[in-house]
Amino acid sequence: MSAFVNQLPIGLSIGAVLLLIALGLTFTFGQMGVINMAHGEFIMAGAYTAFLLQNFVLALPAAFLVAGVMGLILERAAIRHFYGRPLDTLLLTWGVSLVLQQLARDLFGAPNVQVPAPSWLSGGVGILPYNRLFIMALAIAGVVAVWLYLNRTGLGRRTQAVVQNRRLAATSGIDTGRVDMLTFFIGSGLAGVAGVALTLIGPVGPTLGTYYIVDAFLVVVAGGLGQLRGAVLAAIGLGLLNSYAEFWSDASLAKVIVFAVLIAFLQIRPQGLFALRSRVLT
Amino acid sequence: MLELRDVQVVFDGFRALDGVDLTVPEGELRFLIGPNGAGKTTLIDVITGLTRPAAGSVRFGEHDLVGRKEHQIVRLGVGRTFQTSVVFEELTVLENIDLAASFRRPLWSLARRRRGVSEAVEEALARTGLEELAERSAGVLSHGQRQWLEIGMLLAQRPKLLLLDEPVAGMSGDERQRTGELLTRIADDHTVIVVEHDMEFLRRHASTVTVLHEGRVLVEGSVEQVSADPRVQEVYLGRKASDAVGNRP
Amino acid sequence: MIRMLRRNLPFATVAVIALVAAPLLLEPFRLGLLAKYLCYAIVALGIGLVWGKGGMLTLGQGVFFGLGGYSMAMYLKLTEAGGGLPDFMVWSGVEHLPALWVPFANPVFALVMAVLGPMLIAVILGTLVFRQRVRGAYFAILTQALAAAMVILLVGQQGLTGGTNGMTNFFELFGQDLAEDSTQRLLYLAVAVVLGALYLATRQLVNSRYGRLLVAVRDGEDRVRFLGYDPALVKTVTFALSAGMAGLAGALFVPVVGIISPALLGVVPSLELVVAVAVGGRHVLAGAVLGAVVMGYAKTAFSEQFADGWLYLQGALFILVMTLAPKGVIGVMGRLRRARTT
Amino acid sequence: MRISRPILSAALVLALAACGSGAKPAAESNEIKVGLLHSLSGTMAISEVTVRDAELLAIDEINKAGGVLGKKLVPVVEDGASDWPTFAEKATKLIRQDKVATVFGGWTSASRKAMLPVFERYKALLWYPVQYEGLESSPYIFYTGATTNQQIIPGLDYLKEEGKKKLFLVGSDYVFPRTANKIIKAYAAANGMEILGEEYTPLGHTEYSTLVNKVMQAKPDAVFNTLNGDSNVAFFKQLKSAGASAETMPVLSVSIAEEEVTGIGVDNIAGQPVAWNYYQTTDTPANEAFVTAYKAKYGQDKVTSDPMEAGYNAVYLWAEAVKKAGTTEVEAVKKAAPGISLDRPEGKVTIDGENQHLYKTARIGVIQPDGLIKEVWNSGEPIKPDPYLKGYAWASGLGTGQ
Repeated sequence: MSAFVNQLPIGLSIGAVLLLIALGLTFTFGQMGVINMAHGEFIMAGAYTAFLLQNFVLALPAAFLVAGVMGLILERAAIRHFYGRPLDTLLLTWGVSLVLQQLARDLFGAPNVQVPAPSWLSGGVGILPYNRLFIMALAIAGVVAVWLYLNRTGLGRRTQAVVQNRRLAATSGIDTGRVDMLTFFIGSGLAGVAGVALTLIGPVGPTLGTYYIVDAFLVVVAGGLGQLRGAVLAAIGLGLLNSYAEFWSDASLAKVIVFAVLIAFLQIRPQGLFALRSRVLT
Repeated sequence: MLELRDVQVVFDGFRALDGVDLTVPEGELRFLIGPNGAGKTTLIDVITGLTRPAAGSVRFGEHDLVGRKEHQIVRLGVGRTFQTSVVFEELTVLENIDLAASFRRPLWSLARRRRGVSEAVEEALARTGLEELAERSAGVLSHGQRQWLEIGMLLAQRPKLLLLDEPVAGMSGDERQRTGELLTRIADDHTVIVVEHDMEFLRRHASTVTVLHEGRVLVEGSVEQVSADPRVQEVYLGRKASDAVGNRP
Repeated sequence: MIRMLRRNLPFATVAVIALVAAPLLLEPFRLGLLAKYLCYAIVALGIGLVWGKGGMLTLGQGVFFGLGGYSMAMYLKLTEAGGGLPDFMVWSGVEHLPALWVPFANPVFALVMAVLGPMLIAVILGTLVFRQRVRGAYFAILTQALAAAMVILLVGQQGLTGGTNGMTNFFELFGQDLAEDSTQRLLYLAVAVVLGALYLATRQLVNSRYGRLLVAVRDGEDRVRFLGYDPALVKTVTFALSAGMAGLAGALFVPVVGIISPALLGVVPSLELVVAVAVGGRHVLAGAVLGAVVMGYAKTAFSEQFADGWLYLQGALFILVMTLAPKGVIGVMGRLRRARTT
Repeated sequence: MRISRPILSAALVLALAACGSGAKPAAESNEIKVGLLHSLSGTMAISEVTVRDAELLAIDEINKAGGVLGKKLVPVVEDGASDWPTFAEKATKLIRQDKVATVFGGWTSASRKAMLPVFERYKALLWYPVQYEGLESSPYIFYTGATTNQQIIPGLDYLKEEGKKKLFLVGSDYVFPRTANKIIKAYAAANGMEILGEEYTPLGHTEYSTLVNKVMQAKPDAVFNTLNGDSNVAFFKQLKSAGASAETMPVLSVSIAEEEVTGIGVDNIAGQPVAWNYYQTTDTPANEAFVTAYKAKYGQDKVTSDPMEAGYNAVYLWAEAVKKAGTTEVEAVKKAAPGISLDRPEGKVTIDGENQHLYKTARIGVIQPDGLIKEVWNSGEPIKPDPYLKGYAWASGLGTGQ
C-alpha cells in the first residue's frame, strides 16, 4: 500500500522530467511547427556542457546558451528554408541529429562521462530524493518563465502573434525572422537546461538524446500544438501513467500501455488536450 | 428542398449563428448577403458538415444533415465551392474535374487507368469554358479560371444543391460577367445558394435574397424588397456603405 | 505498341540487368547483398506510394517489415524444429508450442499472414488515426512511437519471439537448403521478380484515378471531402497497401539474410528507409527504389571502409539532399537532363 | 518519370559493377588474415571497441614475436554496428570474401546467435570473448569468456557465504538476464534463499524511480543486477539518491567492468561487488605485462577489463592451436585446441575439449574509490566450464535441453 502511495510523487517526478524535456519542444514544435529531431541532441549538448564545466549550478545558464546558440545556428542555416514543410524538417533535423551524435562520440569518446552532482542535492524527503525535487522545481520554474515570457513581454506576444497568423503578423510590422530565431534559441536553450538536469539521474553519453526524444514528442502530441497548459497536463498525466503502469506490470509493458492509451486518447481529443481552433482549410 | 430550423453555432462563447431559419425550395437561386461576421460562411459550413451546430436541424429532402460527415453530405447531392479556391495544382484541369465526377464509383474501380472522358466531365468542361485548358495543370490557372474550375468540379459531381461561397471575389469585371452568365445557366437546372458581397453582381443576377446579420436572418425577399428595407439599410448604410457592401479586395 | 515499348524500355533494361546480368556477374555473397537491398527497395516502393504520393510520412514502416519477417521466420523455425520446439523456446523455458505459433507451420498461412498481418495493423491504426484527422507530423510521431512500442513488445515476449536475439539459424525453405548458393540465387530472382511486379502494379495504381485521388488527398485533404470522397478511407487503404508491401519484403528478407530481430524494425531502420526514399527521390516511384538500393550499397561500402564515418555521411547526405535537392537523385538527374536538352 | 528511367538503369549497372568489384586478390602467402568483428558504431561500440583494441594488441605482440607458422597475422576489421543482422552479414563477408583463417568477435548474445549459423554453415571458426548465458556449445565457436557456472553461480556462492538470503533480481529485458535469473531462482530454491522480486526494463531504459521504489519497498538483503549498458548509470544514480548504499543494499553486478565505472560515477557505485574472472588489479605476471602493454599502446588513462582480457586471450589461444596443428585449416585447429593450457593475465586457462569453453577462475571484486576493482574472493582454482549445468542437481529442471 505504501508503495502504491509512493508511486504518486514518483509519477509526478517522472512527469517533471517529461515536462522539462518537452518544454523546449512546445516552443519549436508548438510555436513554430518545426519538428526538431535534433532536440534530443541539444539535451545531450546541455549534459556535455555540465561535464565540461564540472559545475552543476554554473552549467544551467551555460547549457542554455550553448544549446540555444546551436539551435540558432540550425535555424538560420537550415530550418528557416523549411517553414511550412514540417515533414521535411523532421528528416533534415534527423540528419543533423546523426551528425551531432557522431560528433559527440569523436569529441568526448563513446563511453559515458561523469558529471558530479552537487553535494547539497544528496539526501531526500520521504520517497523523493532532493535531486528529483530539484528537477520538479526546475520544471515549474521553466513553465513559469515560459508563461511570463509569452504573456508578459512584448517579444512573447509577438511570438504568439506569429504563431496564430504568420502573414498577418508580418504585414503588421513584426520581423518574423527575428521572432523565429528567438523562439528557436529559447526552445533549444530549454533543451540544454533539461540536459543538465538529466545528468542527476541518467547517463551522459553520445546517445543520451535518443532515450528521450520519442517521449518528449508524445508529450507535445498529447498536449496539443502550441499549448503550454496542454504540455504541463500531458507531462503529468503521462508521468503518472508511466509510473503506475510500471508499478502494476513492468517497465516494458508500461511503454506499450502508454502508447495504447495515447492512441485511445487521440480518439477523444484528436488535436491533443488543447488546440487552437482554426477555420482555415488546409 | 433545404430547410434549416433554429440553427445555432457557438465558437468559444461567440454566437456565430443564433437561431437561423432558412428554407430554399427546389430550383431556386438564392443569394445570402450580410456584413462581415454575419455568419454567411458559417451557415454554408453547417449545411455541408464542416461545422456542427450546437442546436437546430438541417434537412435536405428527407435527410437530416446534422452529424453527417462532409463526404456523406456530398454523396446526398450537396456540393460547395470555397472563398479561396482550392484546386489540385499537380493535376490537370481534366483530372481535377474527372476526380470530382468519379466519387460515386467504388474505390477499387478507381485503380484502373482512366480511359476517355465521361459525359459529366465533358459537360462540366463545356459549361465552364475550360475545354481549351483541359490538359493544362491546374497550378498555372489564373484566379478566375480557378474559380471556374471549382464550379466545373462542382457541376461534374451532378449535385442537387450547389453552395457557392463568394464566387466572384477578386475577379476582374470581365470575369465577373462570365461567372454571372455561368451562374444563371446553372440556376436553370439546379438549386443554388450563393454567398456574395458584391451588390452590383447581386442586382444583376439575384432572384431571392436572404440577409444575415449577427447570426440571425434579418430579412428575406426579392432584391428590390431587401434593398428597400430600412433595417438592411441600417445594417449596411448605418455604417459606411462602402465598408460593408463594397467590393472586397 | 511502339509507344508502349518505348515507355517500358527502361524498365525492361533494368529487368534484364537484374534478372540475367546480376546473377551471372556477381559472386554469391554480393548477390545476397543485392537481394537484401532489393528487399529494402520493396519497402521503399511502399514508402514512395504512401509518403511520396500520399503525403503520409510513416516512420514505422519497419514494424510492418518486421511482422512479415517474423511470420516467415516462424514458419522456417517450425520446419527446422521438425515437430519439436524451436531452439530459442528451449532455452527460454517454453515447454509447449504456443497456440499463436501452430498455424505458422503451414507455409501458405505464414506467407499470407506476412502480408495480411501488417495490413491489418495498418488498417486498425489508420482507421483510428485518420478518421480523427490526425495527420502530418502527428501521424509521423505516432508511427514512430508504434515502432518503439513494437520493439519493446517483441523484446519482452522472449518465449514467443526470441527476444532481442530474434530468430536465426534457418536451414531450409520449401525443402531447399538455404546454405546452397543455388538456393540463394533462386531467392534473389524471386525477390527481383516480386519487386518488378510490385513496381509495375504500383506504377499502374499511381497513374490511375486512385493515384490522382491520392495526390489530391495529399495536397488538400479537406477539399477532397467536398468531392464526396472519404480521405480517411483513401489514406487507410494506401497505408495498408504499403504495409502489405513491407510485410512481403520482410518475408523475403528472412530467408535471404537468415535472421530477423527487433533491431530491424525499430525507429532507426524505419527512418533509414525513409531517408533512402528521400535521397532517391520521393516523388517518383523509381526514385524510391533507386534510393533504397543506393543507400543500402553505400552503407555496406562505407562500413567496410571506415565504419565511424557512416553516421557522418548518412547525416550529411541527408542534410544536403533535403536542403539542396529535395527531389532527390532522380530530381537532380532530371534537371541535368533537361539542362542538356535545352 | 520518363526522363529518369534510362538514367536509373545506368545507375543500376554502375551499382552492380561496384558490387562486383569487392573481390580482393588472394592473400600473400606469408600472411594469415584474421577477422575482427565487433560493433564500432551504435550502442555497443562503447564496450566492443576496447575488445577489438585488445585483440589488435595481441596480434601485434604475436607478429613481433615472429608471427604464426612464420607468417604475419593481418587483421581484417569489420563493424557489426550493434545490429545483429549486420554481424551475420559481415561474418559471411569475412569468411567468403576475405577468406580469413578465423574470426574474433561479438559481444552480445544476440550477435553470437546471429553469427552462429554462418560459422556452422561455412565451417569457419569464431572466438567469442564475453561472459554469456550458457546453454550453447557450437562446434565452430570457442568461448573464451565465462559461462554461467564460472560467474553467476560463484556470485551466488559468494552472496550465500555473506549471509544474504533475500534477493531482488533486476535485469535488462533480453536473453542473458532472463536466463541468468532462471538459474538464480533454481539456485535460491535449492539453497534456502528467497527471491523477493524479478524486474526487467527495456534496453536503454533510463527512468528507474519506479523500480527503485519497488526494490526499496521489498527490502532485500542484496540485489542481483544483470542490467546492461547505459541503464546501469541511471539505475545506480537513482538507487543512490534514494538513500541506498553498498552497506545497506549491496548490488552484485555481472555486466559492470572497470571501463563502465567512470560513466556511472565512482561515488554512485563504490563499495558494490561485481563478479568476473579478471580485474585490472589481478596479480599475475602475465597481467602486469598485459596492462603495461595496453596502456603503452592506447594511453595511460585506459583501463583493462574482463572481456578485453578474454579477447586478448582468444588470439593467443588460437595462435597456440595453429602452432600445434601446424596449419590454419579449421578442422585441424579444432582438433589441436582441446587441452591447450596457457598462463594468461587471469591465471591459468585451459581449453575444454568437450564444449570448447575455458577452465577459468571465478573472482568477486569490490569497486574501489579510484574506479578499479579489488578482488575479495576467488574460486581458488579454474572451474571446469559447464554451459548446460549438467553437474548441478538443482539445475536439472531448467529446460536446458540436450
